[in-house]
Amino acid sequence: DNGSTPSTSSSGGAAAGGDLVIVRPQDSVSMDNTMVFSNSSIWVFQQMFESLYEVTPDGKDVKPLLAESHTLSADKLTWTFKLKQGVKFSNGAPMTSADVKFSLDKARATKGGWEFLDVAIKSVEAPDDATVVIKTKYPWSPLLADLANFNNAVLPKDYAGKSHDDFYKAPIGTGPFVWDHWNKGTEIELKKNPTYWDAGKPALDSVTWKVVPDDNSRNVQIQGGQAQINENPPFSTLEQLKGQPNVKVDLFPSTKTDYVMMNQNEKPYDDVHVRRAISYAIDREALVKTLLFGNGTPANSFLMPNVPFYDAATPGLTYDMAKAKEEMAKSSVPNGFSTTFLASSGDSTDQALAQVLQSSLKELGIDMKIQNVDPSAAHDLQQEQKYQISHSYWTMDIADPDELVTFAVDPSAGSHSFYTSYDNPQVIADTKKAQQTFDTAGRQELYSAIQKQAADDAFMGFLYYSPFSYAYSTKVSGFQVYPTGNYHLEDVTLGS
Amino acid sequence: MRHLAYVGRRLVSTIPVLLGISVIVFFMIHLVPGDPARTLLGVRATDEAVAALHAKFGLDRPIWEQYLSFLGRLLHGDLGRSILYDTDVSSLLALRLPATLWLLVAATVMALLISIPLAVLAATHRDKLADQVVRAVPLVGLGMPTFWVGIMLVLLLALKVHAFPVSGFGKTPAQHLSSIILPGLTIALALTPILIRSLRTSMIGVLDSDYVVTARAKGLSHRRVITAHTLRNAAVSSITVLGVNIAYLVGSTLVVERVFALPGMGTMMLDAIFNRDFPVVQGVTLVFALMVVAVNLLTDLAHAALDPRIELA
Amino acid sequence: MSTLVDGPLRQPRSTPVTGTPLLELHDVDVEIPLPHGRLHAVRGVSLTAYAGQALGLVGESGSGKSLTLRAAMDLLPSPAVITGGSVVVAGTDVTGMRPAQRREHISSAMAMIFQDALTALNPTMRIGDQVAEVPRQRLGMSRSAARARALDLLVQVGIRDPEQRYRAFPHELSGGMRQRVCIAIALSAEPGLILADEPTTALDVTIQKQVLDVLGRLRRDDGVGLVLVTHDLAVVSSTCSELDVMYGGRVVEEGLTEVLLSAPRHPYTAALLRSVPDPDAPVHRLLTIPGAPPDLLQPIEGCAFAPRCPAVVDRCRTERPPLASLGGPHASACWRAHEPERWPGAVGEAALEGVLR
Amino acid sequence: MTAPAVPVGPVEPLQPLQPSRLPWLRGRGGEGVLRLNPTLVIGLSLLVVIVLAGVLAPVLSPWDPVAQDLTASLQPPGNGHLLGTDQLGRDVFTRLLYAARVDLRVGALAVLFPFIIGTTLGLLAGWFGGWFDLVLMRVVDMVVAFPSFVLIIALVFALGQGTASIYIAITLVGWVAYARIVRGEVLVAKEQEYALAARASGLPTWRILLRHLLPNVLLQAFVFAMSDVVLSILAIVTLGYLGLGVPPPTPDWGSMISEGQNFVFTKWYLTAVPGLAVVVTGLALALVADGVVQRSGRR
Amino acid sequence: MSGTSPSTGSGSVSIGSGSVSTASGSVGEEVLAVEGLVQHFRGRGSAWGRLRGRPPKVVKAVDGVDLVLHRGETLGLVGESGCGKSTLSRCAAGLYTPTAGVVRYARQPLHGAPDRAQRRLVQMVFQDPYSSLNPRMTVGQTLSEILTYHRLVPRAQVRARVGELIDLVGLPTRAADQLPRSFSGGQRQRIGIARALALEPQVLIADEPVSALDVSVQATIINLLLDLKETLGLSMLFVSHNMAVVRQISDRIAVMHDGVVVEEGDTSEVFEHPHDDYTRLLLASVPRIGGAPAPATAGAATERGLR
Ligand SMILES: Nc1ncnc2c1ncn2[C@@H]1O[C@H](COP(=O)(O)OP(=O)(O)OP(=O)(O)O)[C@@H](O)[C@H]1O
Ligand SMILES: Nc1ncnc2c1ncn2[C@@H]1O[C@H](COP(=O)(O)OP(=O)(O)OP(=O)(O)O)[C@@H](O)[C@H]1O
Ligand SMILES: [Mg+2]
Ligand SMILES: [Mg+2]
Ligand code: NI
Repeated sequence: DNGSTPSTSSSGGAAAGGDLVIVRPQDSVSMDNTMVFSNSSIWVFQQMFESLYEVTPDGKDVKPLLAESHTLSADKLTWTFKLKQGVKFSNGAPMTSADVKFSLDKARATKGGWEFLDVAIKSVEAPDDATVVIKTKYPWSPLLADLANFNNAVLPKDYAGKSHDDFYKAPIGTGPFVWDHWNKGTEIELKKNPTYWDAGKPALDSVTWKVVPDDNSRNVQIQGGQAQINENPPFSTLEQLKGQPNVKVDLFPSTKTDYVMMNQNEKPYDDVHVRRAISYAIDREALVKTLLFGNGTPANSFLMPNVPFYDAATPGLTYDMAKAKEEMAKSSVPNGFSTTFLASSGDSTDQALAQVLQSSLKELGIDMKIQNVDPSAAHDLQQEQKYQISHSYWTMDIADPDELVTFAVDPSAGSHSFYTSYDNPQVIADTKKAQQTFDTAGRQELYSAIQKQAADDAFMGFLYYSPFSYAYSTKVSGFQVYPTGNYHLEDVTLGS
Repeated sequence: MRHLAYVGRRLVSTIPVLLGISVIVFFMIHLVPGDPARTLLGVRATDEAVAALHAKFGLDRPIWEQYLSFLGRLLHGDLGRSILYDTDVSSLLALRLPATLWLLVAATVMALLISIPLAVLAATHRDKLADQVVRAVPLVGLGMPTFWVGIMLVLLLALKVHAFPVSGFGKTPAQHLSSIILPGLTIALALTPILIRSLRTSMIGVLDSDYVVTARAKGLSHRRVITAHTLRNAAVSSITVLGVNIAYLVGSTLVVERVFALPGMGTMMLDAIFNRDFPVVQGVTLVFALMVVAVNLLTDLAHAALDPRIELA
Repeated sequence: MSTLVDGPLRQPRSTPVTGTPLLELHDVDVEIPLPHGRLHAVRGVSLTAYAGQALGLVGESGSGKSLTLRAAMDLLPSPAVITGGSVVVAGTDVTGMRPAQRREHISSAMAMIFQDALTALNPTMRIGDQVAEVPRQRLGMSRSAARARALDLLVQVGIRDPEQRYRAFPHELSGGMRQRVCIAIALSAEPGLILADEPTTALDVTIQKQVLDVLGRLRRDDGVGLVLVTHDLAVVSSTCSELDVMYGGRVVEEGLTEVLLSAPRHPYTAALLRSVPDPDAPVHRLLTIPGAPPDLLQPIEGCAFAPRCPAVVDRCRTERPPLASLGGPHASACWRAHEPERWPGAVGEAALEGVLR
Repeated sequence: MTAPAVPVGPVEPLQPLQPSRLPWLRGRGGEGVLRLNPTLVIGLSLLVVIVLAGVLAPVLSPWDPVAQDLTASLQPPGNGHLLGTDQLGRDVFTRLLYAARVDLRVGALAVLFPFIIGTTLGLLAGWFGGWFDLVLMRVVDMVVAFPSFVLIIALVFALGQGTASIYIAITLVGWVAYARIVRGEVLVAKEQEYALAARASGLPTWRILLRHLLPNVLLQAFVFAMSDVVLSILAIVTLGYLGLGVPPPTPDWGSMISEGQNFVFTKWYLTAVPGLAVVVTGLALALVADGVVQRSGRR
Repeated sequence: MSGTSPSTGSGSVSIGSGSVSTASGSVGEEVLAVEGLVQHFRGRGSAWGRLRGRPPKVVKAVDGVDLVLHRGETLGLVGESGCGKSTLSRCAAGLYTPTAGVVRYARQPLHGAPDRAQRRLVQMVFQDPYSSLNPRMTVGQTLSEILTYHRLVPRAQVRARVGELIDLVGLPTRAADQLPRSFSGGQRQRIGIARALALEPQVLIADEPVSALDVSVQATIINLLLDLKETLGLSMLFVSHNMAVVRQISDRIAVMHDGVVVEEGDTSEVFEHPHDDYTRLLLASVPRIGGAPAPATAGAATERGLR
């Protein structure tokens, strides 16, 4: 969105300059955009790296960023992109198609990173400086969404002459901010990119992300003026934050949804009636009220409303104790059973959810114990499927449901259907088909069928959709979070 | 010179202790379920990626072999590399150590500033009202969880009165100083009850002793009797108490740093534990252990400096 | 051994004993409030000490000797307090003075030394500094003058190598040396009178002799007065010319040492004499005093020694005998002081024979 | 040899306790030893009140400490809820009472094990000396060189959350103090003439240890244990704060404080009141410890 | 100041060790003897010092002592503080294992700790009446524990025997049920003696049993020991630094200095004709009643007004 900025940075006024401090519970892990999965890393390097496309503010589509336009061949296998001109890396070198080819090839070649998004790509070519040609192995409709992902961001060719490791220690990109320093575990600071192609941006002089693990400390730092933005304050603190005079609280629509996951390798969760009974027994309204303090909506699908092809009409199971008992009676364990909920210690949502579930399931004769392990161990146990019932959530990275759907319902995709071992051949077949379907109506049909079947199979208990909460100083303006979780700091200004 | 040799000997004699500690730390942390690679690589990590990371940090080798290489590196002063941050543990420690040291020193100084006058007041007004009050009030402090005190102090002194920064550490020494006051006070408040009582008790013992009576018989002023003849001798026994408790409070930096968002070793330790960053946990514990050893050593030196009867052997 | 008796820093002290007494106690009472009552530890004690004179104070453990001295020095351990009588130091009644002024007055006239020299010296201060402290702090001498004075005092109490010993800490000295350092400290304020509370009880006989020699010489040569508290009659006999015997918080007999030892006129003194073994004359059985000392928490009617006294008569139990003169300086608080020949058994024998022949 | 009953010397009549041979140097008021002192009385009564509050919790409050009412979450005080409800609609006051049960029990047990182990080891090390003493003291040095809290947290991590882990962790760390104290006391006591006398009387070692030394060295360990309970409770509360304490839904002051912390500005009492409960408990125990010390005559 | 420089013992033992003085005439057979007894204490010394071959400081508390105690005899052991008297008596009581030398009980050398029978032969009374009794056991418990363990009397008669022992040392029977803290120093020392006598020993080693006591109480204990010696026929090793007390109680004395015996002989002989320099110094230092003080130089009048 060019030209809409009111003035250049040099023209003064309250909006120009300033050092923004963002406080967050966890530090970034790495700046390697092709490998890293942590949001706290992604949100930082996205201020430095830009891709050919970017997600639109509503999260449902993509628009060109470093690309200007594209054309798709009739066989739907060859994509030709024209690059934006006049874009420079922060080291002064101009961005060319060679850089794009280098970047995409690197992104595709990683192992255990985000390369799965690029599996359909057969080759990347750079016929001239301003043109990039991508060939896919088969028709692949999510390609633009995939290219918009940060792992496909454009880096300088050959890492500007550095080694891979050295490059990521002080990365170079085309973005509005440039690398300054990182005290691991404490803070990362980025400085304004003075030669940013979108003239007049950014307004800020620098951005610092500080690690403040304690919820309250983050809040008081906003109040005390030591920080301006608090990344994801817990919902429980929103009420008191709203009461503070110079603090603003925003809830940005998100693609976040929470699930109760049930491991079908463990008896009796292989029994669909048991899963349904549990799904029915979850009082989602009450959870939204107590856990989210009303800031959310019950989930009816494993996809979220801000994702394309979400089906609002999916008959997700809703709270109904009578039906839950009926299902229980039909199941292999009509008199109940005992089970263990795997929870992360220190995670207040997990703790509360576990306790709520514990008391609901009691009515079904299910004796649920809570096993608290620390988050790291909980992760492990989930991924190794050494659990019976547990909690997890998902946030979209791209503007296409394929990423999540594959992950969640295709047991061969490496994640054993979100670590539940859910395996429904019909659903899997529909998923594959949807990847190669280009027309919107066709895809909608397939994805609706998938959502419906998954809900019916109750392979997970869908809980609720919740927004991204942010608290920030009233001095901050122009701050917006996209449904995929990322934000653009080039539009942010700091008043005095 | 005599003291230097002693310090040398003491440091040498802590080597077996540190070795023992390294064994405990190493095996304990490896007993904990959880895999740093999976934590690091996230939900979509492939088995190959995990294996690659394991290989990089030697996590795929038998545990005793890992220990030996850990020891080998330790002998060269190399604490290993953080798995999470892919940085030398020693450089991480160098970043974090200052805040923790500031905190401990501030806490100790404040504890002394609070305790000494109060203990003197109590001991010289023995069994009077002042004494009763001075003895009773810290008892309340004894039962207060440090993190809770921290929260309350932030609420009262930082947010309501705006006297101090609410948390963080600042950039310049002056900012460090103002940032460290509240957390230091939090720890000091936990330290004072014990310190006041021990100092008061030993002062009473000293005040009753013949040499203080002698000093009074000499006709010296009350002030001189207290400063020259009482405090130093009372400090002799209290210094050990102080040492033991500072060592104990090194542990409470874990919580206090968290409450006050200080970028110290305590927060790093908690993070590292949560992320199974073995090398960092090992490094931090070793440094913590070294700090305790150093505090004990300083205690002994101070003890010897205060009391000529002590032979450093 | 040469001393700087006539040196510029120390005035010769040869005031005749007949001058103003340096210390007078008049009917002093000391009480200690305890959780279950007031312990009346010193009950109307009077005594007088002159420069150049050595006064011995003997008596059973707990008879109030230490508290009497401490009352005189205004150094009573809390919570003990003087509840009656007056203390007159160098002619001035100190009872009504403000504490700081009293402290000043008393400590310039008198000094005190204690039984255990190790605990009476500050373990963390060099002995020289402890000796120099009064000259420096109270007498306002310069650092070097105070040091010279301290060295001088160390020489005076017979410490060899004073320069070297100056820097020593108390624990580096032997018991006898420490006690002599205590004496040096006591002398540092140039007192006319030294109050010594069992200064040799913790020492060996050989070292005890050294210390007593120093004290004796100070008295002889410099005319420093001495009040010596002890259990040991032999020590008193070889050191003091006058003797007060205390029992149950009171002085029960006083007089010249020779007289008291050869012809005691209080049954307690007599019994005490015979219960001390004599290194030169073993006897078949020592004389023992049956019973226990009086309970000082209770009021005592009559003579405190009555329950244990072999010569007791009815009057002793109801009426307290006053300390009455027997001629000259000799006085005894006993109803039967004038008839020792009629005291029964061993006590009578002791009274008639004494231990001095 | 049967001793003929010879009449020996004059007999000193036995007297009720007499302070005469307790000169002021030896410390005052040996008589008070037998009596309860005000400190102890106040401490004990506070403790009794807290224990009773825990024991009588079902009587004092009609609510169930774990029963949730999601429709009544975060109610302000009133309406039958003395301190309102927590996020899950549970009665805070009730949880506070039940937490007393949990924390006191865990605190007491977490002191009992180290007490027994440490005392035993310290007794043996002090008496026998030699290599056992040497090895034990090396181990003690090692544990002491750890900031104990770090070690406890790391151990609870390693062992997994739960009361058993808390016991084990605190025991592994806590025995050291007792071993040190008791060893030190034994080293002194074994040179005391009563211990020598017991040896001279030809009594066997185990008997000297159990009958003569143990009762005399136990006091110091006990006094320390009293203050150690405070420390243990604080440790447990702090573990709860870090999310490693007594597992939910069992109420525990530490987790209550940490749960309430998100509402410090709007519902301050959710954090402050459990905090105060800890403080009062700590105070009670500290007073008791103090009283015991005073009673024992050692200050 | 003259004559006060302590001349350390010349090292020559003027009366040959082991040569038994027969002056008292009534000397029985040997009941307790030490021969070439050496007891050194090693300072702790640091591990580091040991590694570097630095020898730890050694305190030579007893450095080669021969002594013999005969039946029915009281041997006094005198010497200045720290000369090794207590160490010697503890070795003799079998509480320390000597560095070198032999301890003989009734001519039988002791190997390691004494066995039960030997314990019953030799018993000890300690110096400090305040620390030598277990503060948590009543007198009755202290005594009956020993009686029961050594099976000295049938179980049923233990109580009666405790009563006898208490009576023997001149305490009232009700003392059995009281804790040590309710006794005075003299009474405690009596309990200590009763405890030693419970085993019906032939030899009593008394390590400064009266030093901590007031003079008048001291006299009652000395009398008690003298009486017991007569009625029970005990042999006694009596340790003290108080020359007068030793003179009162012993038949023979040994003078110790710096860990060795410098002189040994019949009590009155040693007192009247000391041979060793150290003994002479010791005797000369003993204050004596009648050693009147010199008058003040300024002709101080010894007149003293009565108030
Ligand atoms: N601080 C005190 N508290 C309680 N009682 C005390 C205190 N000081 C002294 N007494 C008591 O006062 C009485 C007299 O004590 P004092 O010390 O004067 O006796 P003493 O004659 O010096 O005895 P000793 O020969 O044992 O030194 C004793 O009964 C003693 O117990
Ligand atoms: N257990 C021990 N360890 C080290 N040194 C000791 C020990 N016992 C005694 N000594 C030392 O041995 C020497 C002799 O001590 P011992 O107690 O036998 O002397 P003593 O003649 O009994 O003295 P006192 O008259 O003071 O009781 C002293 O220097 C003492 O410090
Ligand atoms: Mg006294
Ligand atoms: Mg001895
Ligand atoms: Ni001379």
